[in-house]
Amino acid sequence: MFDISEETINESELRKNTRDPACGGFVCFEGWVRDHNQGKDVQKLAYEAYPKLAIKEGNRIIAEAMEKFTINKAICTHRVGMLEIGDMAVWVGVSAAHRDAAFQACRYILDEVKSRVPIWKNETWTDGESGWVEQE
Amino acid sequence: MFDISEETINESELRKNTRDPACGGFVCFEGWVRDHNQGKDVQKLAYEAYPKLAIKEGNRIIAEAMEKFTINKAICTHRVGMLEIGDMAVWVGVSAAHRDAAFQACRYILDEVKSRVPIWKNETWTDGESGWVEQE
Amino acid sequence: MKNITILFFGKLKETWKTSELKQTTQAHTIEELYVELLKLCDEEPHKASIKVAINDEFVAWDSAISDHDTIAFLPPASGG
Amino acid sequence: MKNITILFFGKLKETWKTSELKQTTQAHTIEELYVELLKLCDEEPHKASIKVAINDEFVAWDSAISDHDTIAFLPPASGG
Repeated sequence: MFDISEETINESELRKNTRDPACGGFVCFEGWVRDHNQGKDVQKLAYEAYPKLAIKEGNRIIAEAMEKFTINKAICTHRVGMLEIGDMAVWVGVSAAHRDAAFQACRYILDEVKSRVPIWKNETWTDGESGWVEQE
Repeated sequence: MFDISEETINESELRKNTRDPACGGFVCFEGWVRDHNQGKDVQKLAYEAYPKLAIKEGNRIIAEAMEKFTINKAICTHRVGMLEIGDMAVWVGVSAAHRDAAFQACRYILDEVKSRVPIWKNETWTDGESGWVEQE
Repeated sequence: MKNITILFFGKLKETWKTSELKQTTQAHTIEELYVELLKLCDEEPHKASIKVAINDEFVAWDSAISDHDTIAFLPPASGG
Repeated sequence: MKNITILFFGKLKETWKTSELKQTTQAHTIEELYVELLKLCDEEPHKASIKVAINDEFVAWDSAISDHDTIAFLPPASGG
């Protein structure tokens, strides 16, 4: 399941919903707001989403991952709104019988979400300027 | 840091020590005892280690990962002794500025630990028999 | 004539200086609508990188526009 | 003559029916010691898959044995 959240990402809840000890393996990724990006000092940032389309596209990606890889559960949540340095921006977790599938699916979901889900990052730098961030 | 543990793996403690929100990304892997393996129904299992050599070799692997990949922190703990179905057998966590390095290092540490660290699995199957498990 | 709603996201909000437009258009496709909209902005955006949606679904540039549609122009995603 | 301690791990404990042996040996290398030890087991193990250690460090099969060394024979790891 894919979701966007305007509140702090509740990763212990997400972990509880994704982990499945009957499975054998669990891989998760957490992405945090760094204090620098593309050579600039970041003070804070905002993620803007096109919510309905973001949730549809995110769930399409999860469905693709379930299809492509032999996995049991996959969950991804992306934060939107104003974030401070150190806040969690994205969380991806996958449970699977084998580690290969768990790693590959987690990576696939993260990469596809970053490139396809309509969410945009607007950084405010320490010099007071702000701007929309192009993909790295 | 690599360690072996005769007690339940305290993953919240390990996460706390590995995660570093200044880093940008965190990847972790959890491996649990499954109720089946290589076509047999598993009731429980025991991991036996050569402790001194296991800790040396595990820390060598962590050092290699720090060298090979641009990562900030890497921790791995492997459980030894008697484990029940659903118990955590191994935990690997990596923090890094970029997701690529975090995924690759986590995978590297897991694969190398499984193949190089002197730990052996003895399974007890539901038919009452038990035996040493060869690598998959 | 069709009455439509146009949504701009990310840096395209700056290009068109708005996030939402209510518009009456004769355009048959998003392609034609885009050409109309170019008159409203000072600097032409990099069209090849823009994705378009109708009523909350990604569609092709040559998709037909219907009365009361919501058309969205999306710059490349930069989440994660 | 050297007095050494020999450790067996995993399934090699079953091969030699013990996890630890105190032995007196004339062997100069682990290779030679291994040949001596084969007399104690019914079935020859798959030598190519065995790793050897002296005093808690992996070493090569042709490594020299010294008095009071602890020699370990390790089957392939199966952790994780």
